[in-house]
Amino acid sequence: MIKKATVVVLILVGLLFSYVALSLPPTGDHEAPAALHVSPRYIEKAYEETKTPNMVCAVLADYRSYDTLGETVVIVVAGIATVFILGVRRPSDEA
Amino acid sequence: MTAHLPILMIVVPLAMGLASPVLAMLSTRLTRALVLLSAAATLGCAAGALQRTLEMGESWSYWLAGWPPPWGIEYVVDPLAGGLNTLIAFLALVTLVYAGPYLEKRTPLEKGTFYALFLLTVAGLMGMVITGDMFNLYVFLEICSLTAYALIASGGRRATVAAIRYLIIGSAAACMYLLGLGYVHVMTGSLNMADLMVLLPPLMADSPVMVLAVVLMAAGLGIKVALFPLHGWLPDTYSYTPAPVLAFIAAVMTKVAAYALYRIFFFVFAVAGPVSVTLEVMGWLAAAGILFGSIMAIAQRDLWRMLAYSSVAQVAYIVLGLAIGNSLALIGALLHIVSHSVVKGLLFLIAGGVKWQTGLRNIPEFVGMARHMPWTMGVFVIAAMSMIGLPPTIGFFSKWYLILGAVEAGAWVFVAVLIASSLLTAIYFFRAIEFAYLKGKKPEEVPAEAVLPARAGLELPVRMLVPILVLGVGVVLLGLFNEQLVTNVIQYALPWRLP
Amino acid sequence: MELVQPAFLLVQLVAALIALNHRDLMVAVIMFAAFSFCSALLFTLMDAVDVGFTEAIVGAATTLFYIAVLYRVKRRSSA
Amino acid sequence: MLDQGIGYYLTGYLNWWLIGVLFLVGLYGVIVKENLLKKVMGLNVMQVAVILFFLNISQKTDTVLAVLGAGEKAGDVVAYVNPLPHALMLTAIVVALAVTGVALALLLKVYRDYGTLEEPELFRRMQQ
Amino acid sequence: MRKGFGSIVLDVAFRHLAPFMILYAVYVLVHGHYGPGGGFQAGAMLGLALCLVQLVQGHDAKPKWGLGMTAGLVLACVGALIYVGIGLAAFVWSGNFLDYGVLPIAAIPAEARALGILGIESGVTLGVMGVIFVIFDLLTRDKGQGA
Repeated sequence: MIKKATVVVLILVGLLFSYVALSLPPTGDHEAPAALHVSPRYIEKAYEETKTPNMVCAVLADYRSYDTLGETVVIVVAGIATVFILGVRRPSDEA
Repeated sequence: MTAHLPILMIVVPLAMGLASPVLAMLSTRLTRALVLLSAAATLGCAAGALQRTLEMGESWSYWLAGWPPPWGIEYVVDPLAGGLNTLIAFLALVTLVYAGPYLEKRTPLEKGTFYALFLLTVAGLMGMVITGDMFNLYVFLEICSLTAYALIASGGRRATVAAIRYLIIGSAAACMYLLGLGYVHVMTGSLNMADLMVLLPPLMADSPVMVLAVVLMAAGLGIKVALFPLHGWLPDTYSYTPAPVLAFIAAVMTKVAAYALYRIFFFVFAVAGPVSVTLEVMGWLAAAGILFGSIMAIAQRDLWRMLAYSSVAQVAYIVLGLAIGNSLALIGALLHIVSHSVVKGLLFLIAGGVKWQTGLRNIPEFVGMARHMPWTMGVFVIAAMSMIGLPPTIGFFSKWYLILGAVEAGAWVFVAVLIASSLLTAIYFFRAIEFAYLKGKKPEEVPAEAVLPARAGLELPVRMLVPILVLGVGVVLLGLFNEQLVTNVIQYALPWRLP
Repeated sequence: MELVQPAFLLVQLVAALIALNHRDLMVAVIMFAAFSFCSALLFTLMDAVDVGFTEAIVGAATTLFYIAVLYRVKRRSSA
Repeated sequence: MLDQGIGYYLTGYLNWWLIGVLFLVGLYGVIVKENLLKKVMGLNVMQVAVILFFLNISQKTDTVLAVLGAGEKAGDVVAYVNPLPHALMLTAIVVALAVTGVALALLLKVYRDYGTLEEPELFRRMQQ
Repeated sequence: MRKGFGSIVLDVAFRHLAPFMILYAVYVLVHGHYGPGGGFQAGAMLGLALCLVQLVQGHDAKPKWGLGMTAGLVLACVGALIYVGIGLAAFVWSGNFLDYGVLPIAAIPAEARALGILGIESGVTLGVMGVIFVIFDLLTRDKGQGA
């Protein structure tokens, strides 16, 4: 019962998504705001400023390198968390 | 070095957190000393940054990697963000001191990973508070959430189930936030908060995309805040998590999410178009949540579960303040973020101390507790006063501002809800206090030795008692100096300056 | 008219639905691997070769983890 | 609305629609499915949908991937794809992997403790 | 997974495969500046190579190649610390955090940035390699084997 209600609600949300999609810029639009506001600088100046022809690499590891630090920390956290969850024997395990 | 304070307060716990699993394999004593030192250093950095922004009187922008904001990432420290970070660092230091006895007989590997996860949670939360970039907020949200899931899971079998349910719900929430951010990005092409403040207003009026973006972000952050119908993860999580972890997570995590909600709705979206409707809906949900949480708290016998449900209610106060949305209510909401962090952390420290010393969790078993633990229970009374909203504690002033704001806005239903909730809170806290104090007065009726195990009759060890006392004094001091707090710190964080 | 991407998206939808609804968890995991592989191809089609490459590797790692877990737990699930 | 022809809508908007549906399929998995492993899978589907959403933002017609050709010193904005969402999504993929790793570790611990991954059965065993 | 499923065929095949995997991972890392690839992909590839070692040789066989859980953890933490360390190094030459342009490792700031990117990507490689291996190792352990 609740499952069916959930599915109905999700279908309604899907209709909302579809309606909203009509207000988005169409796929592949050169005039979309996302293509005009911030990213042109990366395309035009990335090589000059970082000597890296791969713009994705320049954005990832230089312009937004702090995000990448966060990413590295997230993945290391995953390792530490796995050790903390599975690799440690603690007294409460026997309870 | 003072020029780098905003980043140092993140990097110090981050670096120490990454180093501690390695260091713990060499020497656990050294690790503990260094961890405490780094927590203190974090506190120092945060306090220094706070002081500097107070001197400058405006927000302080720090460009990471030296790139100017819309292209790079910036950190923005305003007085409230600095203040919140000081509070987070302080609570982290206090909780780490308190955690000492809990970790005594554990393996070095467990100690090292525990310290690592704890410090990385601190770094993640502090990064969320001061970041000026929407995507960076997501990354740090994930850091602090992932560490929290792992820390929660250390409380035994049931805690593991609570942790994985929290993980699934919380990651779905983060996904929703990210999709909402995608809708914002597709319409503006920017990720920087200050930049979005300029770009968004023309779009807010009539674009259906913004409605969806606002709703998705509200749902995502609402789950993290544990707003009423989305609070499902909270009671289980809070009942089974070990106390030192819980005191920090319960104190800070939901509040930081609420602060992020505040910044996104009031600064990035600037309360235009769909945001005000969403806020109104959230206000009604919060009112329902306050009543629901309070009533459920009365129904609990377990102290921890009672505190968990009271958290649902108290967090809803903050959202209610945001929903009312005038200056007084916003001051109340922001002050309540501070007040509830300190008080809830304190209450869980006390609950954890009682459990650690006597093994008791249920309120009816607390008979005579006040004679055995006079200091702890004394502080419990202060904390309860703050939760109920009695002067001179900080809880009184935050509720006072909230009620004043509701009266000014003419929202009488909200006034009624706030007052009713205070009464309900009084009921469930007085019940606990009654069992701890009054019933214990008649030892001939209930022999305390029969109720409490052999280890009882002792006050907590100093390492656990000092944090409790410090926070207890803090609750009163914050209450006494609330006016300075409002005029110096919170006033500058309002979307408009007070007249 | 470029409908290659929607076609891939449809394949992904079908794979995701099978993965979520099949009773045998091993089938679910394999379908999930197919889903992940389709994502990698689709990302590459969208000119995001970096992301596609990463997704290919991450998909391999994720599938490896899933299978490692599946090796331990019961394979059947309720719908 | 129809003056641009159905083809315009198919090429321009079909991607947005299907990505939205994919996100909701993931959400359906997270909410409705009772098996914890399937919930984690639903989470992964959601994350892939969000990544596809961002990559769809970055697309421009007739562009090449965001790597400068040999010897070029600067790019022409209309010739290269928008690199910003790619960088963001690399981070998001890694976060997704980390979440999956932690989720599976927790899941394995739950299975060792309770011997089941079905939620109703799990709650029944927790009550005991 | 105490016993690996390594028959002699797999063992020999693996012996010939592993050097190329490592070589390709290094190529992906270094070539990240000029084409798709980078630290994360290289690290994940190395991590998966280590998992392959584990699968072929098993836990108990005193692996000739490969790591234990603690070594993986140390590797992960050290990798991330390299990243943070390079970020902090910029303070000495009065740059902001992670500003590789000020580091005196190349004639002009842009080249210093390229080298800085390579440096942090190596850190990411180490970290990811360790983590993928640690997660796999723990997921395949038998119960009670954890220490």
